[in-house]
Amino acid sequence: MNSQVSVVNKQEKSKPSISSKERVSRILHKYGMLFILIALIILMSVLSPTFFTTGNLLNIVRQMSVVGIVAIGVTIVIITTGIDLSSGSVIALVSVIAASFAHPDTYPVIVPILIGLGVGLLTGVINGTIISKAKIAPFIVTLGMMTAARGAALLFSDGRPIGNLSDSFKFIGQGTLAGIPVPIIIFGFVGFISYILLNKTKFGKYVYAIGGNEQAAIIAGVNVDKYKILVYAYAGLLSGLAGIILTSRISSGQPTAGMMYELDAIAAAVIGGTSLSGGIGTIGGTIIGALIIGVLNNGLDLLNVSPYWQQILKGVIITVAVFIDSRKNRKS
Amino acid sequence: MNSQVSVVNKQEKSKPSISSKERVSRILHKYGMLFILIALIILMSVLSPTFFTTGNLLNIVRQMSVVGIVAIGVTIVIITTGIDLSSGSVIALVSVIAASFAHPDTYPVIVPILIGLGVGLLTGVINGTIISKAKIAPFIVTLGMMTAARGAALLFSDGRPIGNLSDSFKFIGQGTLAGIPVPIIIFGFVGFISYILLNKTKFGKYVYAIGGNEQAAIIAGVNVDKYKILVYAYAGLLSGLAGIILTSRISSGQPTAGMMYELDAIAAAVIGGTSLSGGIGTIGGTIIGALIIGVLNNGLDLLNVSPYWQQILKGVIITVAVFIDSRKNRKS
Amino acid sequence: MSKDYILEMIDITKEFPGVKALDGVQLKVKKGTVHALMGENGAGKSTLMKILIGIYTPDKGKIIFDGEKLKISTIKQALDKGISMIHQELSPIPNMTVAENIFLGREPSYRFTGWLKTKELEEKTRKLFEKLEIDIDPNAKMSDLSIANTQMVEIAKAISYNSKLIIMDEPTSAITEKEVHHLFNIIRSLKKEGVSIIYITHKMDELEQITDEVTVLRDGKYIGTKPSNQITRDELIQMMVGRELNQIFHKQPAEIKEVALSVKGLTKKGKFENVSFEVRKGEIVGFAGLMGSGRTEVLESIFGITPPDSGEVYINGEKVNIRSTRDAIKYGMGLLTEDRKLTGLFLPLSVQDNMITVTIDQYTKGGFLNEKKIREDCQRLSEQLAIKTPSLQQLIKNLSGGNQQKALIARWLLQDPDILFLDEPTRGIDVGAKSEIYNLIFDLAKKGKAIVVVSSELPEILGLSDRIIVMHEGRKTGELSREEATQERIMELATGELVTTGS
Amino acid sequence: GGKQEAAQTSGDKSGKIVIGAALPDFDDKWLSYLQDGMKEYEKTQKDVEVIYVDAMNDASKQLSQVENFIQQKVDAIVLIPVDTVSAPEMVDKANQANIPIVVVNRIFDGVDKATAYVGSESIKAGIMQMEEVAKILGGKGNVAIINGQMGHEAQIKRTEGNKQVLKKYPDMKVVLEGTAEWDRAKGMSLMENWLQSGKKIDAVVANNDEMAIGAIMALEDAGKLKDVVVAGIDATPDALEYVKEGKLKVTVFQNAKGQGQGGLEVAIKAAKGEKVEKFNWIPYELVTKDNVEEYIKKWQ
Ligand SMILES: Nc1ncnc2c1ncn2[C@@H]1O[C@H](COP(=O)(O)OP(=O)(O)OP(=O)(O)O)[C@@H](O)[C@H]1O
Ligand SMILES: Nc1ncnc2c1ncn2[C@@H]1O[C@H](COP(=O)(O)OP(=O)(O)OP(=O)(O)O)[C@@H](O)[C@H]1O
Ligand SMILES: [Mg+2]
Ligand SMILES: [Mg+2]
Repeated sequence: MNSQVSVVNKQEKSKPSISSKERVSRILHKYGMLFILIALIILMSVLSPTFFTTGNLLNIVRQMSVVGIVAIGVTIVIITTGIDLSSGSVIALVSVIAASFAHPDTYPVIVPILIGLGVGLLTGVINGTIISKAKIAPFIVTLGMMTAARGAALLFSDGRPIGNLSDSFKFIGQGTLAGIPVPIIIFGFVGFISYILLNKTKFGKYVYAIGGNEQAAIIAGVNVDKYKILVYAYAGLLSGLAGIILTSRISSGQPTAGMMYELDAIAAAVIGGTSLSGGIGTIGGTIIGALIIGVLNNGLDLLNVSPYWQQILKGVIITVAVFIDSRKNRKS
Repeated sequence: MNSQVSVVNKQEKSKPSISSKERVSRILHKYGMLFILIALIILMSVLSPTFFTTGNLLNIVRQMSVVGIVAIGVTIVIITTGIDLSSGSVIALVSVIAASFAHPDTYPVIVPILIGLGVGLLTGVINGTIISKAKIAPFIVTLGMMTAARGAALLFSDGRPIGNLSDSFKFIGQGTLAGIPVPIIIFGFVGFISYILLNKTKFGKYVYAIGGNEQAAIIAGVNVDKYKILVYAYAGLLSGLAGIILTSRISSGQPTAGMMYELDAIAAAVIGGTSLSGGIGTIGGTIIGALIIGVLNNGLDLLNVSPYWQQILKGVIITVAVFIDSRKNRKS
Repeated sequence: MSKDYILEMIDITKEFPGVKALDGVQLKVKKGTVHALMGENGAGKSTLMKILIGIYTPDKGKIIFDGEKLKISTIKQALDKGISMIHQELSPIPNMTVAENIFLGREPSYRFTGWLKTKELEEKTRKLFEKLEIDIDPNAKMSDLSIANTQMVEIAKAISYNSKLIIMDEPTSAITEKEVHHLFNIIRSLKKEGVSIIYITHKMDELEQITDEVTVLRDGKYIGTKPSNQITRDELIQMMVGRELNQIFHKQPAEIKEVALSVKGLTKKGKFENVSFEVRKGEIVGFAGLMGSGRTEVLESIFGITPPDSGEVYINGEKVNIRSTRDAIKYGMGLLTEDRKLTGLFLPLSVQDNMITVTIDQYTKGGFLNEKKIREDCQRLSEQLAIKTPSLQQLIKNLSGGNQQKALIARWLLQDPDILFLDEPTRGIDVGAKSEIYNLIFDLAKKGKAIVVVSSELPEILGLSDRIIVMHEGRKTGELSREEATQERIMELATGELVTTGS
Repeated sequence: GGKQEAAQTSGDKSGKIVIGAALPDFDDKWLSYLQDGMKEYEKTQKDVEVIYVDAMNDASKQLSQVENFIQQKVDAIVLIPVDTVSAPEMVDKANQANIPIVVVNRIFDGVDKATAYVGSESIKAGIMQMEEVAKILGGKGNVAIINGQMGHEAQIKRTEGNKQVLKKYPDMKVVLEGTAEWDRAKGMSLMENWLQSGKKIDAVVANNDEMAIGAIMALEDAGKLKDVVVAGIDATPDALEYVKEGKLKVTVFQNAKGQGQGGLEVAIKAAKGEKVEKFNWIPYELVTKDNVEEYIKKWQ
């Protein structure tokens, strides 16, 4: 047996480039975080008998879908070497505005949805325009938007939650289709569309090019300003969508919703392999990153770990996960 | 001979180019944010009669000294293309630990101070070591530390504030020397030391070199890992110092202290001209950035602007300030 | 025997994922000699040198330096042992001064406090420059320097270590004849002081001028070592490419038609003044000049990167106003920039993605990319230009310098522009590929394209161009037809000793 | 010189009384009702101007704001402390500057140094809430506690109150404890996760109503609401609807408007130099389905 294996290896080696060893290392390289996710899932399943059930797994994905959707937008922003700190506040702003149009027997459900998406899009366009036209650091612009949008959400709602939402609006966050929660379906859809956008279209190629070397992209004739605006607009749109889902899920428009979601979203992207120095990142990686955070939140809750220890463990586990992943890359 | 002549010509050509107009634009370039700070101060003075009094101005500086000290550490980190998100949580951890050693008639005041500084330093060393040795993105490492240190602070104090601090400990945050509040003196001292470090020593040169082009620094034989650890250690030390001042100022060790201070600190650095892509940044700029935030906080409170509007205005004003500053740079 | 050698590298092997970069390579350098290291792009020259200086650790092999076994793991150790290197890729720290760049890691400072001695730093740099007769302000910011001056700073830096062995990895790829001459003088005096030099180049004439021995690598394997004066060019090329190659290229005549691009009185203050020229379809126009003469600036200005202050540009007789690179590309222009790392490469992306940036529109159908066509076209060009890469999906940062350059040329060839600007197109490219590229340029001309080539290699300019424009300190000092042009005349114009009005 | 003048203009400008109100968190719903109480009362008063500032739950920021008030020489300060340990410092500062300071809502050791206290004791809310839950469960069962943001005064005291009561009931125990940071969405996620754990839960006791509503939504989703007693605190309008529908079994009314109004009233009196009571107790009230209508009316 042994010799046979080695013979096979040799044959493969003699083929010009890709040996089986190499293939393994490439797979590890590409899917390292996926393995860490699986390892975490196995660990949690061992520790908690109720963890690995369809119900709970769906539960995890549903809980992460809001942050996951935001993280997908943020990933694309980060690939262009940008950052978006405003997502959480935009969720809140969209939440109160959409909720105020979603009372029963007022407007059809499409109205709050479109208005919500529109508000999200608008914040993104503002971010993108200031960043690309005025050439201000994305960190500052989106930090400004973070503060301003939160203020606007509080102002709009006078600091109060806005309840009494129509059933059709509630369906977005609470309904199921063929047994699958609607937020998961939307999350999957957004992931799919964004994957296509990033990998199969001009837009995607330009996003990577801008992140890879903005100067070179300009010389290659890429309309960098336009694509930057589009990127932030898309992130804003997705924040808007996330805001709608969240509002629908909790049946209330909340000016305090989405606090710190931007950090979770950025963390998901970075855990998933997106580089803050631009040019590198994938949708798949980000979804895995979001799921890792989700599994941690859920698993630690299931295990009834005290809130204090939850924080400590979460910090440590995420760092260790990224560390293990980086080790794997090193070897190859 | 010929080439020499032409060289001289070039030099002569370059001389007249520093016209007085250019000199003005250079000054604007260098001190743009200072002018914006002054403009803000004038504006606030006109709008609020109580703004421009010695008392209130000292008040502003004292209030900003905690964030300002953190921002100085963060500036140095950012110059190396890093980031530190853990400052706020480290403040909290140092706060509860230092407070628990600062009760009257237990230990001399130096004990809580040294322990507090030590804890800050330790978190920084951990950050720096993981970042440089394990080559993990600073964003993830310090985000992990942010979560973990907050958890540790809550765990240590069981979520409760720790009061009953000795008078000598309270002096650090509440006392005055020659009429000047002690926190301001410490802030000034830290600013001075950091200025020296960054501009007059090898350490400073390496900080800029690592941020300007890490590869080049490695090629030149700079021990990049060592200096990165030092940089994060220094930032951690300053967070520890900030934690001690804060604790002393509010006479209580608080596990919830310092929330979001990291964002204010990073904002101060970036407003002050530090580039998140590394290699660029000054201590003076950061102090100005911190003061701009302080003037805004104080002024908007004095003017009785509603908190919702305060948030909106703060977001807008900071973006506009950076915008105006960037315009000025453009012209030169 | 071994005493004669400053360096012996024996049986060095190094594998990267998918690439065996070095396979049992040896290199022996005699004390006080200049040893050339040659080979095609991707042969493994830089990798071998990076192993020597401690950037990579070899998988196998032994290194003996100055009589002892060399065991190093960091660059600092190599520097301390007396080995320094001019790296192929320029790597300045833009926001620091020239002096700070040169003495990075060795700043004069007080012990313990690390307090800098700024005066001494400046003084040391001045002395170094004086000795090397380099005229650059030690206090200038690196970001204000031209590429050529940046290269000179790198050279000065490598020398400043007072090493026993200096590695020079293509030091002349970014500088003009004048500086090359200067560098050679420096090398000769170093040699006199007993310093040994490993010299990597793709330029044949340099081999004859300056080196004593030459070692050739091919595909990561050691081919042989010969005294430089006992080897003919043809033999050397035979060793490098493994087959015979006619390296003397012949200009292939193309039909020169109507004016495609006409530039009148183009001025950008402080950069260049009153530059006028025209390029016809099927014509190749060469730009010659010393470093900093403004050739690059002129091209960048026309191309919309830094629009000019005044002057007119006509394309096919029509006046155009180009304010951005997008405008330029719309008008059918292309520009291969001279600094591939800064303005060309997308380092984190694959070879294929680097090639298609300009032409994505061509591959977009109904909003989606036609990946099959992309793959086919890239494959075709990659074969045509002999780009050495395990696959088109390889990250471009893992390619050798020359192969990166080829990928960038491919980017513009895919676009198939009517007017193509090539700024130092063969920088870092090996002899074989060079003639491939020349042939490509001729083919383009034959197809009726208008081509402008900026090059600091006079033989290249002379061999390629139908007409040669010479610049000096931002002004056009002359225009020579192919027949009129000689190295001497070009140099006269380029140094400003002679000014003719172009025909 | 200048300082004095500034104070004059600010204090005596058209003879207005200026009150500085230092609130811990404008984003907090319950506190926004308290602020409403102040605003409504402010409208009924002539020549009173109230400056509201938001400490964003940061004790250090609140201290700065109180210092700002002192700089401005306001006529009186209404303080709702972010935390009760650092509050004495602020009271001292006001006392040193001879500015009356009225502490509202959150009590602490040494509150008697302040001009007056208006409010109730946080811990009582937790006690009342758990007493009622114990009554409904008949003194036995498994309890899950949802904490607010860890380290906040209300979180500490309310949970402490909860646990004090549990000591009296040996058959009741805390089987799960987590935090949802006062947030409905997080309360919902936490409850969903707990439901997955398969642990038997008889009661969910939350530090505020928003988190309790989140838990109710998760329980409803899982079809388990009928088996679980959910309790909150604050009696917000949303929560009262849930009480009315029988979904939220218990909440505790803390008279937000009453505290706000009372606080401002006392502060104005003190500013005018009138005598004021040291302690002005505004009691908690238990809200269940039986008396919910009465509270719904209060918000209308
Ligand atoms: N870090 C790396 N990862 C993967 N492959 C690499 C790496 N560095 C070099 N290579 C590969 O090793 C081979 C040798 O490259 P090297 O840079 O040594 O060539 P070179 O002889 O210097 O070529 P050039 O003349 O173009 O500079 C090339 O095929 C290159 O693609
Ligand atoms: N010391 C310097 N400081 C600032 N700018 C410089 C300096 N040296 C050169 N430059 C810039 O370079 C310009 C000319 O360089 P350019 O690259 O256009 O010339 P070139 O003829 O293409 O030469 P080469 O590309 O060979 O360096 C100058 O006009 C100037 O803008
Ligand atoms: Mg090379
Ligand atoms: Mg040039």
